[in-house]
Amino acid sequence: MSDIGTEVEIGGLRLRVPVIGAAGCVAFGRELVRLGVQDDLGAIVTPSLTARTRAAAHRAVLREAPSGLLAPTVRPSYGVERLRPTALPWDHEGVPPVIVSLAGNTSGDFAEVASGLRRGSLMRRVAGVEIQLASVDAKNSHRPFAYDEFGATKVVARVRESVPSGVPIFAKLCADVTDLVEVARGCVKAGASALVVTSPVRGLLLDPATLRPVIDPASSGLSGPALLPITLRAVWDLRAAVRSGRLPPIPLVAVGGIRSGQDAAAALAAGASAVQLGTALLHDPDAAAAVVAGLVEAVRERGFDHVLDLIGIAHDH
Amino acid sequence: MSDIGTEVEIGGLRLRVPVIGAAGCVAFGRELVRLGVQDDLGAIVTPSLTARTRAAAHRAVLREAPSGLLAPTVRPSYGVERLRPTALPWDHEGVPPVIVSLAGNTSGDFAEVASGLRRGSLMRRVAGVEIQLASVDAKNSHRPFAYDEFGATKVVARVRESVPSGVPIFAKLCADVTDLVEVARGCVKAGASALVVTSPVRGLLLDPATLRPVIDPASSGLSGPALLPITLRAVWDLRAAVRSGRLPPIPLVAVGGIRSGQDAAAALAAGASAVQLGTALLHDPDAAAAVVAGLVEAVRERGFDHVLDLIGIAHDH
Amino acid sequence: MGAFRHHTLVAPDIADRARPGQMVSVAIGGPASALVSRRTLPIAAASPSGTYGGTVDVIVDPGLDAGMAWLGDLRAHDEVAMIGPVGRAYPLPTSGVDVLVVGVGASAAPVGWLAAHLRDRGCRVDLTLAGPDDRHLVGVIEARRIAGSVTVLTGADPELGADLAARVRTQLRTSEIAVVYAAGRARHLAPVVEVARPFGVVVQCCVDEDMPCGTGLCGSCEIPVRADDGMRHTIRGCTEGAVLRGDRVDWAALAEELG
Amino acid sequence: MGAFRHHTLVAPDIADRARPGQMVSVAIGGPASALVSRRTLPIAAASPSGTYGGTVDVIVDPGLDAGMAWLGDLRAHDEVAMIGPVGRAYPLPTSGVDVLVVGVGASAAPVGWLAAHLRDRGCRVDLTLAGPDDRHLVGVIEARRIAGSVTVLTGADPELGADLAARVRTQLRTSEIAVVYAAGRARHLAPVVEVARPFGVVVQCCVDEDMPCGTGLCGSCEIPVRADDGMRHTIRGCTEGAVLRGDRVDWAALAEELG
Ligand SMILES: Cc1cc2nc3c(=O)[nH]c(=O)nc-3n(C[C@H](O)[C@H](O)[C@H](O)COP(=O)(O)OP(=O)(O)OC[C@H]3O[C@@H](n4cnc5c(N)ncnc54)[C@H](O)[C@@H]3O)c2cc1C
Ligand SMILES: Cc1cc2nc3c(=O)[nH]c(=O)nc-3n(C[C@H](O)[C@H](O)[C@H](O)COP(=O)(O)OP(=O)(O)OC[C@H]3O[C@@H](n4cnc5c(N)ncnc54)[C@H](O)[C@@H]3O)c2cc1C
Ligand SMILES: Cc1cc2nc3c(=O)[nH]c(=O)nc-3n(C[C@H](O)[C@H](O)[C@H](O)COP(=O)(O)O)c2cc1C
Ligand SMILES: Cc1cc2nc3c(=O)[nH]c(=O)nc-3n(C[C@H](O)[C@H](O)[C@H](O)COP(=O)(O)O)c2cc1C
Ligand code: FES
Ligand code: FES
Repeated sequence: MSDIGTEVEIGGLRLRVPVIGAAGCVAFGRELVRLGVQDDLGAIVTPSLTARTRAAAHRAVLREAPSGLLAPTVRPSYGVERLRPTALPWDHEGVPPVIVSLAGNTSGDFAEVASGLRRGSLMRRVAGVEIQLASVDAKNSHRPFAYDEFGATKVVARVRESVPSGVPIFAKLCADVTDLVEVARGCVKAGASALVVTSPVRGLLLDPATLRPVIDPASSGLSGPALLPITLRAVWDLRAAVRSGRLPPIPLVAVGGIRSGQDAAAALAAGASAVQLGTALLHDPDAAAAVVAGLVEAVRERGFDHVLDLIGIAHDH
Repeated sequence: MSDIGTEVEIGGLRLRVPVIGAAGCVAFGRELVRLGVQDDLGAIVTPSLTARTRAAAHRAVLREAPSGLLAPTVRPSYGVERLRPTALPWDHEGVPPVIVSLAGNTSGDFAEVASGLRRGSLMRRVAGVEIQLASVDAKNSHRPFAYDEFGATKVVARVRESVPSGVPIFAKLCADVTDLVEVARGCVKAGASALVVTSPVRGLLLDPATLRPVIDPASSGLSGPALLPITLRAVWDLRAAVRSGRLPPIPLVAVGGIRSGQDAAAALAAGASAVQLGTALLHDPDAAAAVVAGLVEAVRERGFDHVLDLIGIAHDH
Repeated sequence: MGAFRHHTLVAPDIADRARPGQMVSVAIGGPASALVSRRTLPIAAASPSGTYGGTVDVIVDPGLDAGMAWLGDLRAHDEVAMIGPVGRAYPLPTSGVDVLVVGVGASAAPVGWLAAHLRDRGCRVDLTLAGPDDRHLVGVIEARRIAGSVTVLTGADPELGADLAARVRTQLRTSEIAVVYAAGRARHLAPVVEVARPFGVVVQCCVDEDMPCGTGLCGSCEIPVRADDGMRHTIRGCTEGAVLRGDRVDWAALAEELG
Repeated sequence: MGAFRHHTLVAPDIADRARPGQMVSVAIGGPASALVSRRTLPIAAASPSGTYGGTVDVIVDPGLDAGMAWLGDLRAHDEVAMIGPVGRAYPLPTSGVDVLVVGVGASAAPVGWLAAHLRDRGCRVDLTLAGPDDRHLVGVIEARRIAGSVTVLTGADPELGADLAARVRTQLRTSEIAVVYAAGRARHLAPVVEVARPFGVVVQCCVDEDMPCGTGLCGSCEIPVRADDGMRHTIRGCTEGAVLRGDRVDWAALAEELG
């Protein structure tokens, strides 16, 4: 693409470009291929899979918020029991490396989805596993696993047991917690290969006509550009914790509100090794190419020759 | 103004309309009078006062974020030691009831500011006191008091001791904590008359040219419309906690991203007794009139005759 | 044209391929917009060639929301980012049969164009345009040039759907209608499908509900359907619809999900 | 006019009262905009009466940021929400003295108008317009109609401020300048004030830095100044400036705060 290096490696997974399609915002990749934009992504994350197919309890309705989208975090999902080694939903010519997202309401659920992926030769088509820790814990008042070091740790540990050691595990955290570093530390100790921040942050909108919630308040989250400062702050905090020794070294992936090369450059400078694009792709399926180009430009402008040179530089004085 | 009642009472403070100018976004009221918009606000909150005048360590620079503003939470401030009973900064003809905001870095600081207000006959010009619990606690790794039940409780208790019992105390919380209800409960027990959510949420932006933080990452917060879903969720959670008995009954004030009558109606329906406007007034100093008019319209449309009828209705099934 | 705005957009690639029932997905707002969702609109007409190359027409109801208001405000020479044609077109009969075409509000955008195609295939077209009032109807005058008969029906929700269905029942009773083509919101389509069921007449429905991406990526436009084997599952309204056989859609479930 | 856009805005109330050095505060974007801050712009001219009533002129640099780009894109008949006149005007001499007027980039908007006022009071006006290049200069041709002499200075930051200061020093040395009027960013004004100091000549500076509200509410435009008693404190650039005596401003502190 240019004289600027763009390859990064996260927990053993090599990405041609440090830009990933976020869970739930790129389906299983077929549409990206149809739109001809698959090559601008280093990997994609699938919509979160569950142990058993979860039918639409509610339509996964999206509502517009200022510079954001409010979406239910509990959505209809594909059950791992339906996966056929010969006909994976992401088995389409041209789809980039696939990170499979897992969801559940107990650590056992997660283990079951992870084990399901080992069945047959499924794992061969899985480049990594992402754990949706925004899923709510049935055994902890339906609060997200990511709100609780203990809950998050248990889930990561169970998934780690069930997934071959060569497959990297991405623990996807929530930025809207009091002590993100504490939760992160638990995940790292339990075997996470990388940390992803942020899941949608808790949010609520009411229908202007009825003044009732449009989406169940217990599980509706805000995505989109509105999150950018929150995402950058979360990445900054985790990187700062690594630098100060409060957190063992671990690669970070920024997600939430990133839509331009400039945003991506900021995320890398704050400490991320890669970014994910969610609503940016819903708004503009060509966004990934622009993000990669802008990132390359940001590297070049500073006289660097590889995107790796940007990582963490915001912390240097 | 109309046949619809708009008066509300919060901790003994009567507001002609349930719309308040937020701390730091209406200065001390003089400009509102000059702009001729003072009558659209039931009260105003002053910029946070400190024990001693805090000069601009940094210019209180504002940066635009998507649908929001990033601002330093540590700003130049007026020291209570400079207050003269004969020449209060908010002593201007026509200024609505004044709630004085207090900031500090130890519970002693807050007590000192509160005591300072008692000097002379100052309190006679103070309709209420708001505690900026987003201030960082020097004795707790510079984390905001509002992140910690113990820290928040101590500050509220110290201020309660120093303020006459007739003066309501508004505890201003941060929505971006793991367990908002826990912190809220501490504040109520310590004597808060009302809870205000939310302070700006932690956020970070980098300068696109230098890729360095534009504002100290430890104390920069996001305000503006981007917060609306977060504010509504926080109010919802607190109201739900009151309904379920997890939190003693206490009036709530919504702040963060509110800019229209529709937003205000949603905040009341979620459980707030009043709203504060911050960036909405920076964007449009006439916003308060529109918010009141829209709120009145929302009451009328539903066949109600008082804004009180909206409070909490989103929780009814 | 009353409350709606009619835009002609230059888009040769889309115009060359578009058929009635297909849509365009449009990015809303400029770079500094607070609106994130796209809007997916039924195409009202496509002209493969024109002064500027091919064009597609869309009809916008600016009163609907801030995004539609923005679209409504577009002026000549403004540029919009557009993807299309999106989705499945109305299947057309191979022979000239009698058909009934109904459309509600701005969702009726494709019916005039569809009626012209049907007429060109030798169909006798009976057209009904419905809406809350005269200002919220698409092109009645144009419709009269195309269709054998044009009926206008106005009224408020929730009665509008039932009134429309009653009108369809009368037509099915009194004429030899082979297929019904409908375009509208789910709440207006469901009663029409219901009344057509006993007659064994298929209703091809263009289900015009929110489609935040219009590209199949977000999964927020899913419509519950029953397959031939009776199993319920969901399909994406944007890429696999918006035109669906009415008898395949689980309207009750859809209504519940739409809230 | 090169990189800048020149807008004439109908605002009778503002036009009737505005004087050179004062500003208008403009709300940015429509109801669906992601931009929250206002933009506070120096007024380039005010015509108390005109075909549509009074108008004020502003000059926009659309390359500056998304908000300015939006302002730059405004077209005839678009409406903007505007407050003004904001702030303190340039104080004018009561007698005809020799004055030097300097302006940099789009911040130089008021200098032509100011020069006309000064000329009308019998002043001999020497005008210098500076900017990074020819495309980023305001109205040189208009300026020649007003000022006795017009100098153009182009160059990149950070040298531009120093070059401008050098030019001012030469002028102060060779002419009987009673006062300097300057308009620009703090980084361009500070060196000018510095060179004028030994001459005992006051520089009246219109300090054009970010003013997110322009109404005195937010406190984000504060400028550190020294009062007569030497005490340092801050004033609000929007309502108490933007025109300030250069010798009162603590330029070093301001530069640090602007980062
Ligand atoms: C003039 C005319 C007359 C007709 N008369 C009759 C008639 O008398 N009786 C009759 O039964 N039919 C009738 N039809 C309908 C006809 O059988 C077909 O609808 C039409 O020929 C188009 O076929 P198709 O396969 O393209 O679409 P359809 O058969 O309409 O295909 C259904 C579409 O719906 C979606 N869909 C619905 N359910 C599912 C599912 N379970 N899984 C996946 N996708 C699903 C898919 O997108 C699919 O493309 C008539 C059609 C026309 C045009
Ligand atoms: C033609 C001309 C010739 C002049 N020649 C001279 C001269 O030779 N020598 C000389 O010294 N002056 C000279 N001046 C300046 C003159 O003294 C005044 O600036 C001018 O008359 C305007 O007075 P003013 O009070 O309105 O503004 P200024 O005196 O300029 O007022 C200062 C303004 O700056 C702000 N400000 C600055 N510091 C503070 C502070 N500490 N507290 C609060 N606000 C502050 C305020 O907004 C205030 O309005 C000259 C002015 C002119 C127009
Ligand atoms: C429509 C939609 C569906 C989503 N589905 C999932 C999901 O299945 N699993 C998951 O972990 N996150 C899901 N997310 C969250 C995104 O992966 C991402 O964390 C979030 O949207 C913030 O990034 P963005 O601002 O770039 O969109 C979804 C988000 C949206 C908008
Ligand atoms: C310029 C500015 C200054 C502020 N100053 C204070 C302050 O001094 N004390 C305080 O408690 N909150 C302060 N805030 C926070 C606001 O009071 C409010 O909580 C926040 O902006 C969210 O509300 P909004 O979205 O309506 O602006 C400030 C906010 C802004 C934008
Ligand atoms: S609208 Fe997003 S998948 Fe259909
Ligand atoms: S710009 Fe807000 S106070 Fe001056």
